[in-house]
Amino acid sequence: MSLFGFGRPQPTSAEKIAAVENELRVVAEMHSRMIKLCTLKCVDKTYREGELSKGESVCLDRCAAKFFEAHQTISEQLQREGAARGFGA
Amino acid sequence: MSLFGFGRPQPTSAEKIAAVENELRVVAEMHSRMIKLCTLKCVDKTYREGELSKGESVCLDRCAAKFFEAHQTISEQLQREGAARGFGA
Amino acid sequence: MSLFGFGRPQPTSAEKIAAVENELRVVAEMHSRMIKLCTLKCVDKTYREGELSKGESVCLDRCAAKFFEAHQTISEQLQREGAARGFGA
Amino acid sequence: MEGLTAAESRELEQRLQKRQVKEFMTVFGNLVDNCFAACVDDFTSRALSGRETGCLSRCVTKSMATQTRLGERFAELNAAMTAEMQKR
Amino acid sequence: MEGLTAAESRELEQRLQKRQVKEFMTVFGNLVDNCFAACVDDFTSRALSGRETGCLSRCVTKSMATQTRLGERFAELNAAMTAEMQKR
Amino acid sequence: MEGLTAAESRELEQRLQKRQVKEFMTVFGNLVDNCFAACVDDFTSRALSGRETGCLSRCVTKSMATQTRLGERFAELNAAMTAEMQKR
Repeated sequence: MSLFGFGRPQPTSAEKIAAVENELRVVAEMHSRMIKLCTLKCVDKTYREGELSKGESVCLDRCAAKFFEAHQTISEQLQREGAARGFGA
Repeated sequence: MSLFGFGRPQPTSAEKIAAVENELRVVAEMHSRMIKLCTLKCVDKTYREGELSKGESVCLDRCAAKFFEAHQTISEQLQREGAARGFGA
Repeated sequence: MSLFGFGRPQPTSAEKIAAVENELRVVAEMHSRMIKLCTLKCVDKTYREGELSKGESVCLDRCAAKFFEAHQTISEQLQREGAARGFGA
Repeated sequence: MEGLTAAESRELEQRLQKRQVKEFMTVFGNLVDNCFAACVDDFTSRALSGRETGCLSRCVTKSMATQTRLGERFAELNAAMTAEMQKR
Repeated sequence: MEGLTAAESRELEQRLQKRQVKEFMTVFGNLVDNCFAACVDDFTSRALSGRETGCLSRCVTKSMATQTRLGERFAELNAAMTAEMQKR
Repeated sequence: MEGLTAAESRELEQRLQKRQVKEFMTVFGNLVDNCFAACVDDFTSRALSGRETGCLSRCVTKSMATQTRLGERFAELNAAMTAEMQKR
């Protein structure tokens, strides 16, 4: 695209929309991933109670913070090492 | 859509098609979800036999009925409570 | 399509593109499925080491070969029996 | 499909075909996952053993029987639910 | 949504609505999976038992509370991360 | 890509790019799931511990090595299978 794109300096409508859509998809996937992982880590699966206990609530808050940190750490490492090793090829 | 839709009283082709498609997707997802869950609950994973045993068959029939009941119960509860709590926001 | 297609002997652009796209999707899904299954079978989940051990590497190679064989075996059986039983209906 | 023009019906039919292909692939993929995970466990050789091949074959047969049976139940229960909803 | 024309914004909005429907279905589907897997275990009858119904109901309530709580945390953490990135 | 016009090839290429983005996201998402599930277990604090950070880093390195290795095997086996099919 950058090689052959000299004839059209402006991104097309479809490209602009795809870019915004993509960014929102990344955020949405991250959100649902966090729900899945932190539910697994923190919520008691016997469902004897319908409300979150104090312990579960605190665990969810910390799990969310750790998930964000891990997500960022992993992204950065992949960018560093993946660029060198051709990750995903 | 209902707030700002006064200028176009008829749904467009794309909207009508999307509505039918969506309904079929809901049914299809429910179907594949049922297969996954009831296989997990009822079918022996050692695969010493290639045919369903009588016990497995009966279990699958009951599991299907329970799955439908649970699906409906959960949908209704989500509609009741979700409307009040802004579920999914 | 083969029954009623006598009026248009050439596939349309959309059909040709869909066919190529579909084939590539099948291969891509097979690839990601293999990664998931063979990681599960072969890679130690404690992550005390960051490099693959000799044993893990050999296991991955064999798992990949077995996965391909299994994939083909299963496809063939489904074609044989599925045609007879109307699988997927 | 009431309320759709001929062109809309054609468009819808194409989408449904696409969806069916996708669904078949999902079901097939889940079957491969399940049967491989359940049956293949020996990584001392590159080729499937007789035991593994037999297990895979029984797993495929049983999975197809499961799907046929659950498909019948699904159709019955879905019809009953639809009838129930129209009575209300 | 800076840099989009009115027509592009409309198109984008339609896609986002489609995405939201899809996401809601994913979340709902996962909830059904989780709660059914955790609560339904007795296949000696076709109807849900009182114990199973109660478990499902508590599971739904708790899952909604979990999602609300994690949604709040996600919004906070995402805002903080975005602010952090703009400082650089 | 025989049998496609220039316009069709362009359209196809755009779709393939979209597909690659999607696939990368799937692979990345699975990696996050696996590594977080395997490494993060201590919820007495909000910040990752040194042990967790180290585990995550090794998990990412090992997952990349796994993907590289399986990618090579996949390419070989796929080429062999394609050659086999064309012989028939």
